[in-house]
Amino acid sequence: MAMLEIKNLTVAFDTAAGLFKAVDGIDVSVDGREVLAIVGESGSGKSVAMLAVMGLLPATATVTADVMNFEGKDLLAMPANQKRAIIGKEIAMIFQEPIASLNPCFTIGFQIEEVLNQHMGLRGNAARQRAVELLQMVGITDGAERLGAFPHQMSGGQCQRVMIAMAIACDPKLLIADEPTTALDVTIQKQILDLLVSLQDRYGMALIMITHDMGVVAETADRVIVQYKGNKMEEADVLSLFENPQSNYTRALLSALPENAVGDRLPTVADFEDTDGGMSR
Amino acid sequence: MSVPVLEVKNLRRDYVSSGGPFRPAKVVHAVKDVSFTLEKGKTLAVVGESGCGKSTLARMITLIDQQTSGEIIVDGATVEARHGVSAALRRKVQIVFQNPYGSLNPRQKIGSVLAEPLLLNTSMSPAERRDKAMTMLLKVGLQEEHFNRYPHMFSGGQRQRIAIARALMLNPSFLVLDEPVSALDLSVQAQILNLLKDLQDEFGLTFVFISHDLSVVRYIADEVMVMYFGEVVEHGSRDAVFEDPQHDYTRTLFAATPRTDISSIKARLARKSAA
Amino acid sequence: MLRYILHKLALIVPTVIGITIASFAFIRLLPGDPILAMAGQHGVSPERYEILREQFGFNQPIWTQYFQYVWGVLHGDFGISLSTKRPVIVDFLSLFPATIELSLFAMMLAILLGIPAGIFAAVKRGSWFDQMTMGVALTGYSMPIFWWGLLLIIFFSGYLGWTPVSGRIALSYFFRPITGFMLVDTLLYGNWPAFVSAVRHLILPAVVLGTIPLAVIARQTRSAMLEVLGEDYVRTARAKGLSPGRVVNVHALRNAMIPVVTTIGLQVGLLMAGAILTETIFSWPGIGKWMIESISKRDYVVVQSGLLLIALVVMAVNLLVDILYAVINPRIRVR
Amino acid sequence: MSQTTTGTEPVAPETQKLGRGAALAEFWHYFSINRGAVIGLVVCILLVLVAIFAPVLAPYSPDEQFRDALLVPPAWEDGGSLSFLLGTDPVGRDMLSRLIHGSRYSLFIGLVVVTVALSVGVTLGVLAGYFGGWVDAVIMRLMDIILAFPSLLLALVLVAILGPGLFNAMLAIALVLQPHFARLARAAVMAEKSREYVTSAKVAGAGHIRLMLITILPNCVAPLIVQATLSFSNAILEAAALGFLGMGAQPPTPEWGTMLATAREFILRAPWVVTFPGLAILITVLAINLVGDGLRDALDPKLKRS
Repeated sequence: MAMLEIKNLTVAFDTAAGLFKAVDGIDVSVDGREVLAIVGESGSGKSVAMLAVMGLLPATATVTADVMNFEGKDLLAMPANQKRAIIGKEIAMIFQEPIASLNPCFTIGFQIEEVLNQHMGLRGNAARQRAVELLQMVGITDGAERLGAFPHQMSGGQCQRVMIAMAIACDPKLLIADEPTTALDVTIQKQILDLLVSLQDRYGMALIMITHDMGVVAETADRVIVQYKGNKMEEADVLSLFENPQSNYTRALLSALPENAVGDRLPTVADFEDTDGGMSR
Repeated sequence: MSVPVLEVKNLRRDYVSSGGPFRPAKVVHAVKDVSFTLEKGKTLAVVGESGCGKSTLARMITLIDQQTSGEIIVDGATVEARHGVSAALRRKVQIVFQNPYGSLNPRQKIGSVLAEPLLLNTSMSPAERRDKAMTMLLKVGLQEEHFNRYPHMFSGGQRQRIAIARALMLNPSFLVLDEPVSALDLSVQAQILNLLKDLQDEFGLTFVFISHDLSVVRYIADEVMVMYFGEVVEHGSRDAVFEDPQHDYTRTLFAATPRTDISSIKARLARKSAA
Repeated sequence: MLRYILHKLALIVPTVIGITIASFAFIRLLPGDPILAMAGQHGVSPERYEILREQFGFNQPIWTQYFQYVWGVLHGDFGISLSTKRPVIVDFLSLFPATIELSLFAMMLAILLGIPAGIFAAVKRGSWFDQMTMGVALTGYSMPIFWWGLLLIIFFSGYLGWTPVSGRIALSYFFRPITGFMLVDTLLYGNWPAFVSAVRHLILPAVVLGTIPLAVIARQTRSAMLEVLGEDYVRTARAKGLSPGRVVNVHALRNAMIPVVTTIGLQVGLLMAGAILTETIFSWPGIGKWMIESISKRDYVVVQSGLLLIALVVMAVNLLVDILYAVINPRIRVR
Repeated sequence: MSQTTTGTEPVAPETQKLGRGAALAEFWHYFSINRGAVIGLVVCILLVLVAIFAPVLAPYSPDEQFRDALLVPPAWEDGGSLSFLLGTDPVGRDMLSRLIHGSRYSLFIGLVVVTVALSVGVTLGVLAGYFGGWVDAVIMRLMDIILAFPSLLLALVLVAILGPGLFNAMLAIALVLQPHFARLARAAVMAEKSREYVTSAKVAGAGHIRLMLITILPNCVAPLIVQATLSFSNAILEAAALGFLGMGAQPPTPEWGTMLATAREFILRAPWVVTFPGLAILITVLAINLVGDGLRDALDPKLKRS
């Protein structure tokens, strides 16, 4: 049995223009110690699916699934307070905009210690020590001084490190990273990706990496799910995905990479579309 | 050799953060002594990370902001912008911005977006302006029926096409593209890059292409200039820079760029299973 | 933080100078001759006219008059009231506590009811509570408060006979003011029945004066909360597994208070406008009633200096609010 | 959510409708969701009709005094009479007729005040926001000075200077409401000015006047429209307050605030002379504010998302 198992997940939004299916019947499963990348362009529903797992979607969203289990426990049927004991502890998540994702009114020390307090019952000095330790783990060496800093005093990369520290505070079994480096510079991206992968490896977490960037996939993933317009196009291990893509869409994505340009022009998704504008698997 | 389209000498831009009675004014050097020349029909890529001064450079060479010191020479004539930019000069330099959602006036129809430069800079009749705008609209891959629509009805890629069309309306000597594809999806990015290459081939356009994405730069550039904290740390032909980077920062940048080739992935997986 | 306060102070200086010019100019803008206007219907003899002109300095060049006025103000000399013949500042200081007392209670009412109502409405967005609260708030916001005061008098004083119609305390009690705040003074004298009387006099005016701030604060709190609840950091807080109560009351509320504090500050200026009407309706012996009476009595010395004093109070409160704003907003406090 | 959908390459079908008609339809869609706004709009339209047809609708002239019918209570109370549906005032004038005619004054006041305050305020605000620097500093300090005085007090003093009366009251109110437009326009212009479409227009060769009036201003209309409705209701309230304090419209003008002032002494003896004019003010102001809220929701893209 997989650690996280999702079958036939559908998420629909009630919008002014009617019901909009952001995710349409996808299956996802992750095992411990595995890096799964979910890749797709904007509008492919890749974030929505994971926000549904976390229960972070707005009230306008309707989530249905045949199965949505974490370690055999049904996440959909579970009462809210039981779910809160899992969210943030066993499953943690980090987001795309690190500065906006930290509360501007509180010090980062407060925000890290808050998780420790919530799930581990750590308070006062014990919490502070653990927070410094966590900052050390994510590469912030002057953690003791940094605890009193506010998010606006730090760079985007530093804020993302703090977010990661908060996420791994309770030794989660699964870490979901939603476009964690999109807002960051290339050199910082590299550092954050390396940090995530090394933490995943060292603490034996499962890591779900949501991204639109094939480069990030190539650098981090073990297994890949390719999403397009709410549907799963392909699922494969990373090497065979790049070596021998099965779906037209994946082929299109890979050939649209400028570094793969053969000749003078880049093939685009349109070149791979079926005549009716759809995309065959 | 012909006169270069654009020549920049010791260009410099300082920002003075206004001091108060209780703190001294601080001077930030956003761009320090940048010099280069650009020949017609070529693409110069300016690479760097956020805050390296590449957008400040873009705004100076498009005459939006004034340089603190240094010279800008367009088509052999030195720009004297102290007393405003002349219309003749204005039409020679055009720019396309990164964010396709902010660069079009939400209250202006596409046709009027394209015809506005003609209205302001030429004495064409309305019918001529319309014809020319329509021709350009088709040229960038949009259709006639798009002429009377408002920007919110278009996707990011389509808007970027419109922005490119607007920039080309006055047959500029060169075009500055400030991160034109970094807000777009991969597949759309490919379409826009193709469009830029097609237009360059057809009209012999000259581009200054600002980007942080090395793979895009490698694809489109003839010459590459790497900027770091306001300074040019490396400048050369594309092949020279990519094959044999000289400066430490350039090498760091290359090392940080993700690799999607099979051998790199294999190497990574091998390292992982070995550990 | 210090720099921020100094910056705010620096902005205030030209405004204060402008206020002195404006209030000085008003008396000169009056139609006709100010001395004849002050003299009223009886007129004045030519000799007396000259003496008065000399006395008020109207024979001096206009800028000399202005600097003399400012010089006086800087030394606490706001002129002598034409009607009471007392220094304006003395009248002001004796009436000001009544207005403060009234305003404070009105504001407390508005804040203590408005903020929780706004939070609850935002959290339960679209519920009947939300719709009802916002309906009531919009009605309060649209209320002509002079009429609202009369209605309350008709109902509570006329029909039910629960509250007195006017004044700060029943006439049978007399106190030499200690602090000038009736509630405090009655307690200091240990006179419990007098205290109860003062409270009964205060309730209706405070409700009337507090109505619009209450409505505005409730609406602003709700919209600030709704905005904040959509922010990324609130999603982070929920992703940490915090309880909904903690997410709302700690993470969202703290941020939502930043615009609300600004709104509360803006209400202070409006409060003074409201005080004019409220004090008139309830014969509350405060600054608002004093100004109205001075305007109708054409006591221009009081009008000129009263305007200046009130504007200075408003500016001072705004400065305090700016400081409070910086205290709760780390992006300003800590740079 | 917005992030994941905004970049969808094929345009969503519902946004493909063409032209201003579609924009209007979309606006109406969001406006009509708000039931209160629709009710407010209906009341507003009725009020305008009442004001236009006041002489036809009112049973009597607003100034006609029935000497034998002083302080007659409303028709449904003891002693009421069907010929005076809402009763009569202390000098025997029909309340209903006076209220109907009063609507003309309130709407006229609102219209004039908003027109004056809007044109002056927006001009100043656009200049301040566009040019910045010392132009901005001078204009905004002037606005600060006006805002430092409580609006009603300033209006009172101005009316005292100009002389009591409806016209002077309107001028005074316009002056005290004007800084709000200036501030709002300034903020909106400053926000828009830094956006790339403005820079693009500049690069295309647009001059200052074109940038201010044709490029930027149309994109600042939404908050100004909302502020205009709010000011409309504020103007009515302030004018009524001035009338109530005897500094606005003068008796026997059937202006609602003035009616209240003259009725004050009868408040306990004849509550209806106090109740109805105030109710008329409240309903008018409430209706306009409901419309204002609806406009804000429909025009504010931030709230549209959810």
